[in-house]
Amino acid sequence: MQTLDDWALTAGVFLPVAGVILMLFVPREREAVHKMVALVTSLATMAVGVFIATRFDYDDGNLQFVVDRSWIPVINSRYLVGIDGISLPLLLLSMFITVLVIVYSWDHFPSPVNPKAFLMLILVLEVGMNGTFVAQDLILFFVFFELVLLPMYFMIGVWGGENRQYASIKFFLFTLFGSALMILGFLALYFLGGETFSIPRLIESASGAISHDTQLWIFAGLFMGFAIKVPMFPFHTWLPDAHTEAPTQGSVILAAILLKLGTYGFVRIAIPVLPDAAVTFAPWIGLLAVIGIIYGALCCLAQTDMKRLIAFSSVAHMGFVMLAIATLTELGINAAVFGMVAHGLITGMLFFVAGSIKDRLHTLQISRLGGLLVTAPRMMWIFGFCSMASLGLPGLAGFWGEFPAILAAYSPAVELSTPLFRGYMVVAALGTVLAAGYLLWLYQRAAFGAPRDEELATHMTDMGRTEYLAWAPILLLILVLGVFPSLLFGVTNDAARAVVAAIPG
Amino acid sequence: MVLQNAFFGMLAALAVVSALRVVTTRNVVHAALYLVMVLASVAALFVLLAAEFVAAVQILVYVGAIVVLFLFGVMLTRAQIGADLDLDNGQRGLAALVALVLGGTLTWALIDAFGDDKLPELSDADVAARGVRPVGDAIFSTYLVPFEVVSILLLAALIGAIVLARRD
Amino acid sequence: MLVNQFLLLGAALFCIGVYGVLARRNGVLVLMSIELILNSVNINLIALAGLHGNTAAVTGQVFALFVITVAAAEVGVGLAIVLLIYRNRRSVSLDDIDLMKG
Amino acid sequence: MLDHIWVIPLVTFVSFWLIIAVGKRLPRGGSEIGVAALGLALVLSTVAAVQWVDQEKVPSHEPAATADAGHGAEAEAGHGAEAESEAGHGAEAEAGAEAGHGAEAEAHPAIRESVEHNYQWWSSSSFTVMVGTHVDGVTVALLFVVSLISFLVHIFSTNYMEGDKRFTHYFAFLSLFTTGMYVLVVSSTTLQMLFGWELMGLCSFALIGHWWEEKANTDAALKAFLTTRTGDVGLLVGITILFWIAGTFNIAEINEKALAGDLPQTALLVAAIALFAAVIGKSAQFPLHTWLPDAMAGPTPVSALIHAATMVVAGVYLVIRLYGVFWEAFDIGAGGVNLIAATGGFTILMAAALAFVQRDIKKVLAYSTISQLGYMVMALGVGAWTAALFHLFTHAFFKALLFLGSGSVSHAVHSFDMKKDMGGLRSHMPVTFWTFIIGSLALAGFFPFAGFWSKDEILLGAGSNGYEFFLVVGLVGAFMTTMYMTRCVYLTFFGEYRGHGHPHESPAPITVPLVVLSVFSVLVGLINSPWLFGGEWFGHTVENEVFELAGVPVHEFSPAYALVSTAVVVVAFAIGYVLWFRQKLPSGVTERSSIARAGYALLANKYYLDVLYTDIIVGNLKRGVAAGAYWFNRVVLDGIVNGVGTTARVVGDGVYRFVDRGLIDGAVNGSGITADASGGALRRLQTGRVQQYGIMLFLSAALLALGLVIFTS
Amino acid sequence: MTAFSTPHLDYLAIAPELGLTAALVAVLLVDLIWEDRARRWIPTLTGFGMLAALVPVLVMARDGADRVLFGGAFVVDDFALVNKALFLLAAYVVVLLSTDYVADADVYEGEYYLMLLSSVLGMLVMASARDLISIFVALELLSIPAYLLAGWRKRDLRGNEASLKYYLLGVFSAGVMLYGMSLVFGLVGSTKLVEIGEALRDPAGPSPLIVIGVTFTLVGFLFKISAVPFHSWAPDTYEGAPTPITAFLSVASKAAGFVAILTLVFVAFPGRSEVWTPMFWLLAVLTMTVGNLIALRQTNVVRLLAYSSVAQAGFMLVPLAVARDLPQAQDAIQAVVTYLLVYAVMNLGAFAVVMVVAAKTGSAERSSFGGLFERSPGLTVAMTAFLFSLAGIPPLGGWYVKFLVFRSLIDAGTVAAVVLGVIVAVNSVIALYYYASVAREMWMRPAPDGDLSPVRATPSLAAAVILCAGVTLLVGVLPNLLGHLGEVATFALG
Repeated sequence: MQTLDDWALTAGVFLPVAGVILMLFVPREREAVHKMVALVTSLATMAVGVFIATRFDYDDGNLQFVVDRSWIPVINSRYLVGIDGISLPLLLLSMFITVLVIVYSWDHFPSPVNPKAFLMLILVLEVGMNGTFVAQDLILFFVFFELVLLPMYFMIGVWGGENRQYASIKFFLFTLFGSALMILGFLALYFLGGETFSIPRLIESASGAISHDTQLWIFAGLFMGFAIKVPMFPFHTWLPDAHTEAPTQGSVILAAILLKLGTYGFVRIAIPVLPDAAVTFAPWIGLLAVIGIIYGALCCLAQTDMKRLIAFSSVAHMGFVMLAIATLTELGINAAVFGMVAHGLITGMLFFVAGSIKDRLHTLQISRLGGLLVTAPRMMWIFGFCSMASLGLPGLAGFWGEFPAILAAYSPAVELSTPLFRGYMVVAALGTVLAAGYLLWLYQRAAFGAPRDEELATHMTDMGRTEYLAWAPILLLILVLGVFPSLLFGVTNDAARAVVAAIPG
Repeated sequence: MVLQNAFFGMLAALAVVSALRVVTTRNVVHAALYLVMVLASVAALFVLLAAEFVAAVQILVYVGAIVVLFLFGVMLTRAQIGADLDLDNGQRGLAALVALVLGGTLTWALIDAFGDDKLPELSDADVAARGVRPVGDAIFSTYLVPFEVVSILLLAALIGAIVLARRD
Repeated sequence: MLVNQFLLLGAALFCIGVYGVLARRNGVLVLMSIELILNSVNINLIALAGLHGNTAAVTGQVFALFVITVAAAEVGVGLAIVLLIYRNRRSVSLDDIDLMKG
Repeated sequence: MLDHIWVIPLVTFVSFWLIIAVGKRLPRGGSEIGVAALGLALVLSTVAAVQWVDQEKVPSHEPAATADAGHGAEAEAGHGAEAESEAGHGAEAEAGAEAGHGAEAEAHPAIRESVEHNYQWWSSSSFTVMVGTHVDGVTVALLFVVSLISFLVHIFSTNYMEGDKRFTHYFAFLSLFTTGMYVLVVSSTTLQMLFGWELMGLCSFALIGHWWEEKANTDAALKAFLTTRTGDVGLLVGITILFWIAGTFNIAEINEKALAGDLPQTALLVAAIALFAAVIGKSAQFPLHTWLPDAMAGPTPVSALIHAATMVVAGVYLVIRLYGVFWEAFDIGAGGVNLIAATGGFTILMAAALAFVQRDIKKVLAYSTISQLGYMVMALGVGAWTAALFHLFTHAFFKALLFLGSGSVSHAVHSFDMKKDMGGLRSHMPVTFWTFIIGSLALAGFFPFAGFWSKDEILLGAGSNGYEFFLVVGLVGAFMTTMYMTRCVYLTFFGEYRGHGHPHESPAPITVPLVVLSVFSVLVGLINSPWLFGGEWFGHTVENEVFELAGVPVHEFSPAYALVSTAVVVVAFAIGYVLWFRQKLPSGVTERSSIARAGYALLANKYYLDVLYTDIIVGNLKRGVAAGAYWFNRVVLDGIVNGVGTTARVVGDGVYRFVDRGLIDGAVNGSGITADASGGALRRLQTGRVQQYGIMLFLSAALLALGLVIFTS
Repeated sequence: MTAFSTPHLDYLAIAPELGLTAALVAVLLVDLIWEDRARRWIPTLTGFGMLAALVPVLVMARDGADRVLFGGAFVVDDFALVNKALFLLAAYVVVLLSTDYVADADVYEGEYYLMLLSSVLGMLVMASARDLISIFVALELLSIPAYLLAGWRKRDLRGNEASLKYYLLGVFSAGVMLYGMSLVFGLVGSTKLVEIGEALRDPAGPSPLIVIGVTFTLVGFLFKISAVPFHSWAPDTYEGAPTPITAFLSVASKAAGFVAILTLVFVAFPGRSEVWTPMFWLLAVLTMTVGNLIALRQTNVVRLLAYSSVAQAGFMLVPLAVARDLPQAQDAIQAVVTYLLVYAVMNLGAFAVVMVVAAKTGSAERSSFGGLFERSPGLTVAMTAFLFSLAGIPPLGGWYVKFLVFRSLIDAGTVAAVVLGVIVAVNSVIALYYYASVAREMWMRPAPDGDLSPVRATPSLAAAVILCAGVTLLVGVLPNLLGHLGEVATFALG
């Protein structure tokens, strides 16, 4: 078992590579083979994830499944992987979403149809995503963090909508800029924090070794890298474009996993390694977060395109996650991780539905929709369900992303200004109203009434088999997590405590 | 000493004036001939500095080979043998400015560095120790690698120049 | 004799050479100006070598010899290129050569 | 049953899924499942109620089982059946148990010990969040009334909604809605209440928008959801604050601590105000009441269930449940005036006035509901806790009756417009007519109908607890209520029939619930009469720990109040009779008097609040602020560097191409343009002339050397 | 007057150079004797010559001993070995690139490889040269054949122009360099770099003449690496020269320039860092910024790669801008050498793909790359890998060297270094834009003229592409492979 444990994470990360290599040698014309290979690979990866989940010790807040091998001795960087309660849910989410995206792809290949390339990109993406969640070495983290850029760039750029080239390069440049500053921060940590890239060791040594002023600079670098990825206001402008133009699968992965890399970076690296700087930055992060909540919601109200609206809603939702993180409390971190998973599932689902509508109608102009509940009742029921989840209806997963964030904001870490955060709390709570507003308004315009464009309505059909297959697990999970939040809180709790261990209160 | 200085003054003046004519004359062939004057003056200066072998090589290689090469070049490119108004381009002013900036900088730095430093007086032994033989020894021991490299360089330049220049 | 007599002469030749290579339009004349620059280097080498004793003086001479040799090769190659261009364009004016820019 | 009260919400929840899953394939479209489930729930609720009544009362001053002396016992009792609590509850219980509270001087009757079960939901190292059930008199009363009315509404709907294309969905949502209400009622924690609360909001949204083909209906649904959700911000904030100051979500504990004075007063006040905002939203109090009349767009049974009997009273229920918090925060015991009473009182009059100008029978009832909710809120504000609950209880019956009656009418005339399509229906629909009359009498508060008893208690409480002003308000409200109901009854059932076709009495599934409800409307008030069942039976049954701990004053039935209120009602009826039945309405009063005209306009336009909300606030959000924010997004944020780029455009010849390709917005674009333009400018250095390159080379070398010389010296 | 003493020769130490000379002679003779019949064997012979010369390099690398010849004028240390291997392998790839290109073009074939071999020989010598004369001569040996090769397509006016510009500016800069060397030599009295290094360790500030000497000496090599403002030849020459030669210039020749700069800076001028650190700082900023900005505007991929190579030189200069004296400077050397290695691989790969495409479409304009993904997915993926590797995106090799650059900056930790770091970050973003523009053309734009026939590489080009792509990816995932070489590339001092 020990051997299996040692290899589990590595397998969970790199198994998709095997699929990619296999597909490389299969001629492009044999689409069925490609689909099977991709599905089997992703399922196998998921199986590894399940194995990890069963072997995981949920009462241990430390890293588990740790593997520490030499990687780049020249720069003292090691292949150091491991997971704790924060990584595990996100890792599983990533594996899970990948499987579903591949299932969904079965008969939803975007034009130009090229299953081989498309599926290979998805698998490569999975490597990057899974890797980011298990990496415990800054350089390893960085490599995985960046690994997702290329596949996503091509996914948007090749298979995206009309404005895809612009959107893809914008996404790419934005994130690259952030990560360039981030790597500067990593290096500063290395040199000032004890000549190591190991995150656990830096957590022990860095904050003691680095002066507060320097910490601030380093944190600023990391902040840029992560905040752009989240994305936080005002670094969000790439997101609506990327989401709007990306193919459905791209949007789903982007929303469900990629945005989480940024918030995960805060939780995994920025805060535990630089707790003092985090305390200084937290009010500002909180401010940007609540601005994001309101701003994203307001922008949603102004949208005319369904996907773009959902994209802006991501800005708002990630604002809740960031607000939770900014409280620097255990509850906040728990809430943030829950928020990440919930947002991943819910917004991913919303994008799935939006994609399926676009697939049939070739437009998502809200003004041209309407009456979809007549033409595709099941799909719109699901959309309504997800809207409700997204606006934070208790009993569904979204609630546990929002409410604990609000709860945490009332009582932030002791070194933070309580009145300030209580102000944030109220603003965030107001954001929930706006969320209800734009989502229901969208639902009203898209689903209710009579079809506004009769010709368009004839193209609308209800759900197909792969849609059922791909969506049902997500819907179920949204409900289950909403009713049994301890499924997730129980996992994250110990690790969350470790994240803010160095922060008083 | 005075004699040396007088010689130096004469040669230097000759070199500078000829050099100026090289870059200003309107006749290509004249320019080549002025170049000969410069090279010869410099060779003479080498003698003043007790580097007779270098002086000899200077005459042989430069005057004997290079200038002849230039003259061939002038002929082969059918340059006007007489005065040619079109020898300069439009950026003489700028070129002069660059030269002056460079000259000013160098002059200032040289004076700053060496001021009134004198060249050492050489004994006969010194002269002998700087003669052909030690030079030869040096070339074939310490500088053997550069020497061999230069030989290949000449071979390559020769072949390459022929390839490019030949009419085919 | 002062060191600077020679060095300043070298600097002067250098600058004149620089002026020549920049202001002359005719390719052959540019090559000639290059020789002025190389000569100034040789003057420097020989003159300065004398300051540091006999070994250094020998080294200086050797250096100068290499410079002369390489200069010969360079001129040969340069003339070959100029000839090549002349053959293709019937001109040795450097001003005309600007097919590629930007 | 009391220990397993969770079965009740489970029944309807399962029913919801069953209807969704197989409803369409059943002969009655799933309605049979709903009816059966509600029947079962009604039985279970009744069993629970009976069990509760059978419970032994615990004398309030009996020494507690624990060693705590004196008042500690009350705290223990207030905490409920802590011995039965599950893991993790211990810590909270200890904290709660320490709180003692000085009992009011006057002796309280004994109360029954509430039954509470808590289970760990999720935990963090610093705290544990519990989930559980709490059963006391309030709970069983609510359970009973909810179950009964929901059951009747189900039956009513089987006929009323017959042939509807979303018949199955309708019943599914009814089940889900009932689940939500049950969850709210049985929850032991604030957090759980939030679940039920929002679940009802969702179902209300779905049911108001049931006929979503019409935009007006969906607008109403949206409005209802968003308005209540605006109030819910307060609920979120309030729950949060209470959680942090009391350290728990447990309602009983929060009440104990609040009443023990353990909580910081300011925070408590803020929390109470925040919670009250939620109450205002959900229970349609001024100024967030506007959604309720619009919500009449939903099917009439829905209005009866959700917008009369159950969901709208959730706010009132919240105050009843967390009365300790409100009592302490607003110092209700002190008399005078407070936010709750003022809001309730104002709402009574405002809504009653509006009810006069409606043509739509359901709108009349809607405003009436608002007005009656105002009574309940005011009752809570004046310290008449039992009265509020009792009014909630009775109102549920007669208002549901009235709504269903109006449904029956509309079933016959296919309209809700009293002035255009009704009149003279009394002969066509006798059952409906008589039941409606009973409901109206109950609402107006004629002796001995249900409304009389509960309203009388409210007035008594206001008068006795130092809130004399609100006594007057209550009387005026009663006066107005009687008048507008007189108008409503006249317009609907008397005079000439103005509609089309021949209206007929509705079938049994519709009339039977009407009859049942009218029986309740007549009788249910008696259970709290001073002369029956040992006197104020209802009050003694529902009184719980909060009531006791807070020391809510109890007052003897006062014939004086009863007489005054009866007189007011009779006078009002008399005036109304003259005005409408005898057509003595000063015709043309609005033409002749500008004040009257303005008043009418104000009322007809619902005080212009909707204009304020819809056009000004929402409209501006959509068009103004949101568009502004979006504009800010695109123009300012995206444009910062864009501006730089714009100026730089002249520099590069290729920039236009760049712009044409659509790269306009975005900070990145702007810098892209700048970069591109500078690239274009720099390209010009690359002239292609070798000697210019030479100049660059030599000059750079010279300047570099010179610069470094200067730099290093 | 001492008698002439025959210098002791360690033949193993000069075996790479000897091997290459032998190959050179062999090519000459084969071409001379068999003329046309041997034509197709000459590239093979040249390639084998390169690989054969690699053998002694590897032998010495295993041995590990530093070999000092000619009183320190010629040193074979790890630094030299790593770089010799780099030159030989890069040259080998260039031979692969050249094989079909030269055979198809109407040019002198045997002489072409002769020139190539001579130039590489000059580079090998450069790697070991530790005195001014050797460096000078090596520079000329690697340059002069390159000048000629640039104009090898004699009838092509652009080729002529490329050759002339390269030649003239090369000679100009050589003049400046020689002047600088004469000053350095004149002030110190020795041409041996080690001795110069000791003599220049003057605690007092440098005299202006030393500054000028150091600066001018370095100018010759800044020209070679095409640092702005000495870069102006590069785009024109790259565009006009035969594409394999462009690849050669942008990789091997640039590497040779860097090798010389590293040698001079860390052996001859380590004590004068106050002169060269600000210089390199300024030049690094200028080079990457100007290179990147102009590259944004290029539509010809070769020219784009030319400016990209200018910009890349800027990145490579960065570690020097913050380097300190040895032995701390080892990080800077490591960064630059590793960068050179990785850069060589990815840039050669990119040029190989350009050659394949240009051979098919007859143009290296960006538009002729349109729709390449449909026409030749493998080639497209490889080119994408090269481009994004150049941009520094993990997991492609380029990220590691960019990382090393950042690392050297943060290690220095000064304000100037951090400012430079931010500039580098911004430049990485700009660079990504134009690299991505080529990728975009290949993946997202239609093929020109709707021609969808597949693009196929000749065997030698395919070999080059596969080799480079494999290494690019491998190094990205396991950077230690080349990182280790960079780490061990130390100078033998003393």
